[in-house]
Parts: sequence; C-alpha cells; structure tokens
Amino acid sequence: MRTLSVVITTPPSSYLTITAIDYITHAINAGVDVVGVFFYQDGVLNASANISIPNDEYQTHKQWQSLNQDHGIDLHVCITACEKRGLSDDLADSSSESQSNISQYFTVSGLGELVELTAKADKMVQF
Amino acid sequence: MRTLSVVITTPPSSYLTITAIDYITHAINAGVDVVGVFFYQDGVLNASANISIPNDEYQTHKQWQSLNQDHGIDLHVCITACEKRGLSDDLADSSSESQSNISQYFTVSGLGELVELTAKADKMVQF
Amino acid sequence: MTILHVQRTSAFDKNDFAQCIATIQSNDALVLIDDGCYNLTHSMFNTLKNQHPDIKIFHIDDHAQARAVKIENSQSQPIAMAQLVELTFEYDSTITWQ
Amino acid sequence: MTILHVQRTSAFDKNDFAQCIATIQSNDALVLIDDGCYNLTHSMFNTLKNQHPDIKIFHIDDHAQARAVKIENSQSQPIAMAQLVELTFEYDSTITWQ
Amino acid sequence: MLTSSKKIAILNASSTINEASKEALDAALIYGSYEQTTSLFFQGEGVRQLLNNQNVEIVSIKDYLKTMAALEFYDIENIYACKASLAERGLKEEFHLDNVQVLNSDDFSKALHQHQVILRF
Amino acid sequence: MLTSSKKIAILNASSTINEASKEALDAALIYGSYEQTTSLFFQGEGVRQLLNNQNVEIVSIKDYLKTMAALEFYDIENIYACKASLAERGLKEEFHLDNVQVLNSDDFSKALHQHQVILRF
Repeated sequence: MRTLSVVITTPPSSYLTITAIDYITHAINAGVDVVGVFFYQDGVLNASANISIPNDEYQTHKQWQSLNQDHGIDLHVCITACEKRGLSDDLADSSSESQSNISQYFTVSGLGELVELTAKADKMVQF
Repeated sequence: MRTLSVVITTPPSSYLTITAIDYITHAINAGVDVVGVFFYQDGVLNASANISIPNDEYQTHKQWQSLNQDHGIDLHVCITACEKRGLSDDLADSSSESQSNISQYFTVSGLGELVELTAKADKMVQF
Repeated sequence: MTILHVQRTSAFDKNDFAQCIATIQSNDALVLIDDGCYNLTHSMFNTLKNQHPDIKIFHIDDHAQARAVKIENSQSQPIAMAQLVELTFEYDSTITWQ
Repeated sequence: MTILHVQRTSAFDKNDFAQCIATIQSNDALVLIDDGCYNLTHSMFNTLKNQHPDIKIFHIDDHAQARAVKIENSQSQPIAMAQLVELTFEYDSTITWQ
Repeated sequence: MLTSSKKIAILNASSTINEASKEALDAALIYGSYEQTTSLFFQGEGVRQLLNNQNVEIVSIKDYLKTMAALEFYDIENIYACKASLAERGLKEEFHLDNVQVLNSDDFSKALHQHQVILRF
Repeated sequence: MLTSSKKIAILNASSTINEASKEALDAALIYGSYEQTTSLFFQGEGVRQLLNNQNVEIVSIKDYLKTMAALEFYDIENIYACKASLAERGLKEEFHLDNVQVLNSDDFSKALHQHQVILRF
C-alpha cells in the first residue's frame, strides 16, 4: 500500500489550505494510506479549537475534523510553533486545572513527529 | 497635537511586527497622540490571550500589553477577522458563561472602528 | 532521481517560479496549481519550454478555470486533483514552490 | 499632494518595489525599511534614481546594518525610527509596500 | 455620522483567490457605509480581481467578487485599474464591473495622490 | 532510533530576518538529532542567511544564525549555496560557516536531486 505524509504550513484563513485538504481527500479516495499530517509554522493555527467561519464560506476546520473523525487521519501540531501563536494544551485556569485551546481532533506533538512521519511514509508532500 | 492611527496586518510570529511596535513607541516618545491601533487580517492574532514566546526571544505580546497599560494606547481587534482565526470573546464554556481568549489589553471592535480611527487621526500608517 | 515540482505562486508576484525553473531537470515534471496557473501566461514559461522542450507540464484544470486562465493547446496538460496524487508517487520527491 | 512610500519587501523576492517605483512621483519620498533595505543593491534602485534624480530616499540605518547591507555614500540617507515618525507627518499620506 | 473630509484609497494588490482581496473589499464597503469618500485602485496582481469569466466557486470559495456590485450602492464610484499591470499580464479590459477606469501609470499615480489615507492589501 | 535510509533536504528560500528561516533551521536540527541524513540548501533570498557581518540583535531578534554552528554537531555537513543567487544579489562568498559549498545552478540542482524528501521554507 502506498503511504503518504503531508506537511501544512498555511493558516486556516488562507485559501491555499483548501487545496491541501482537497489533495489529502483525493489521496484517501485513491486508497493511499495517509500516515499523518504535520502542522508547522502558521499551519498550526488550523488546530485552534475556536475557529468560527461564516456558514456560507468553506469550513476549513470542519474539514480537518472530518479527515480525523471519518477517515482516521492523524493531525499532529508542533507545540513549539503553537505556543508562539497562542495555542496551548496547558493553560492555567481559575480552578488551576490545565486547559487546552487546541482542537480535540489534533494531536499535540513536537518536531520529532515530523521526523517520524518522514521515515514512515513513502512520500512526503508540503502544502 | 499631532495625531496618528496605525493599522497592523502582520501576525505576532512575524518579525515585521517588531518594526511596527518600534515605530509606535517612537511616535509616543515624540509626543504624538496615538489615537489607536487597529488589528486586521492576520494582525488580529496579536490579540491572543495565550501567546507564550521563549524568554530569550522578543516578547511581542508583552510589548502590546505595555503600550496599552503604560501608555494608554487603544488596541482594537476586528472581531470578524478574529473569529475566522480562532479568537472570540463569546466562547461557551461548561458553566455556560461566555469566555474570551482575546487578551484583556485589546478592545473587541468591528471594521467601523477602522473608519473611526481614520477620521480621528491626522495620519494613518499601515504595518 | 526525479522531482515533481509543485508551483503554487504567480511569477508576476513572486520569485519562486524563477527558482523552480533554475532547479528543474528534463526528467522532472512541473505541476501548476493555485496561483501557479498564472505562470502559463508568463514569459518565463516559454523560457522553461525552450530549456527543456520535452519536459512534462501539468496544471490543475479547476484551478486554471477558477482564475479564467486561458491555456493554449499543448502548452500544458490539464489534470484533476486525483492525478496530482498519482504524480506524487511517480516521482522520487516533491518540491512545493510557495 | 505627496506620498511617503514605506518599502518593506525585497525586490529580489517580490514585485512590490516595481509597483512602488511605478507609482512614485518626484515630490514623494521613499523609506526603505525591513527587507526593503536590500533594494539599495537592486538594479531597480538605479532605475528609480534615473527617473527621479532629486527624489528623497531614506533607509532605517539599524535595519540595513542588521542585514549587512552595504550602502554607497549618497545613495540613501540613513535615519533612525524617530525620523520615520517625523516623515509620516511631513507627507500627506503613506503607502506601505509589503 | 463621522465628519471627516479625508479621501480614502484602497489599493488592491493581491490576486483573486487570496483572502486579502476579500478583506480589502470588506474594508472598502465599511468606509462606504460610513459615507467616507472612498476609491478603489487595482494594481499588479490586483487587476485580476476585476476580470470577468472567473469562477472561484469551482475551488470552493464564496464568490466575493459578486459583492463588488454593491460598491455603487455605497457611492464608491471611482474604481481604477492600472493599464500597465493589465498589459504586463496580457489581460484584456474585460471586467465584471462596468465603471472601471483604466489609467496609464502616471494617471493612476496622480489619482492615488489625491487621497489622504491609502491602505494596501 | 528510526530506520530510514531517506535523505532529507531543507531548501532555505527566506531572507535572514524572517521567522520561516528560524523554523527551517529548527526542523533541520531535529532531523539531525534523529540521525537522519540531512542537507541544507540555500537559494534565492535564502543565501543571505549564510552571510557574515549580519547582526540581527540590532533589531531585537535572537541571533538564531549562531545556532547554525550546531549543524556540524548533528553531522549535518552538506551545506550548499546557489552561486547564481549570490551573484544576482552582488554578494561575496563570505560566510559565517566554513563548510559552505557554493555550486552553480546545475550542480546545485543535481545535489538536490539526490534527496527523497525536500522541504522548502
């Protein structure tokens, strides 16, 4: 079986991200095993739990959710890139429990995961 | 007194934002009345309440905080641009109270505020 | 080894396409996607054709149509996204020029 | 009326500086900041000088030094950020090319 | 209503399928709705936003170009395109708006110089 | 340890004072720390990252260029600069690293073609 990893560096507000989702969807349809998607640089903003896009516009965040929930695609975010951009899975709140503003459909990872995905897949494509 | 408004469209992760902060700081030092800063496009990401930058790097978010707290500069974010990018002042939480992930040093505004700032200031500069 | 060059930006705006052309070899292939489709109408496109007359060139048909890019016959082969997936596996590696 | 042109990008990378030059008038002024400082070494800079021999050109000294941009005498006047603030008020409007 | 005699220019420099183009239009419409004198300038890749026969819905993007029809409603009547930018790209003056004024570089620049606030997207 | 015989190329295309350049270096160092065969390529504005006498601390940015000295420690020994990119910018081959290989466009391209994974920042 052909295996693929994808690296995303464009934010959810960029129309370029639609193309990436379209590509991944077609890879799945073609029977490719998508080993994982790695979000880096401004791409990590896709993992925000609180994105709200007007109903008549492309729902980037819901597409990522669907890739994870309906197709079992692992979505890894680089936590270092996240924290610089306001995303964290370790936010102190009043009850001193740690909270997260990273979407539950994404896995908090480090750059090491990029290396893993590189090693695991036949091909790696960047968007 | 000379009056100035500033429009910011670059995110906190961009080094270009340092230049904008430097410019505003020098305007204040020169006795210019900085009527307000308007954050638009990816610039709204500067308003995230949860940015964490390594200690040995430039603390963009703390600089904005200081401009607001120490110099009384109004920092307006466009809420429409915010919501697409995961920032909101109306997040439902478990206790059904609305929560915000927008920094307290920023004022939630609409594009109308951009028009106001344009009208109020002698000059408007974009960064 | 061979490279699939995925060109996402317009040469009218940014310098990436020039670097892509400087890097491409005759056994590589070029796919124009997103604003990269505009390069079909840029003079650098002819430069590429002259340097590598037999090189394989594709563009995502939907991306060109959305932008009303007019393509002369035989300049470039229109493909769908599914074929971009196939191309990914036909070449040894991919460079995304964006 | 007069415009202060604030150039933030490198002409080696992006097309903004070409548009800035096409737009600038002799009574305007140009300030090179951030990666715009690299334009001091671009051939388009000479194009500008030829088109508008007396135009006022400035660059933020710190921004050029941080980038090790070598500036020949009299090409452009080095200024500090405080002077950019003053320039903002000397011209009727500002365009930021970024 | 705001009292300001400033003339506002929105300089559009991004290609059609770019979120900056939509956000620039949103800004222009707001200035218009507050009855501020507002002009639109299209230069560089920005001229592509004016072309007809584009169909951004093919790539799942909301057709914000349609919204440009609302410009007239807000009395935004001065819409300028840079002739040199069109020529450089081999583009014909076939627009989806009927009141676009195509100007050579010098006239385009002179028109822009009539404005006190210029935002570029 | 990962078993992968892939050769990784990081193609650096952004100028020195750009967050992408720092994040590209971070990625390269991680690949190196996992003992993956990794090469660095500098092309276009990216060649500026190699120049000496830069001082990014003047503009309040952490001197990430210093970190490039760690490349050797991670056995990242193949560092290539595009000669044409340097020439186009009027830049001399005066680098802050001593093992930079300056290649003409064809050799630069051929070296890049030896890699199975190419990430460009």
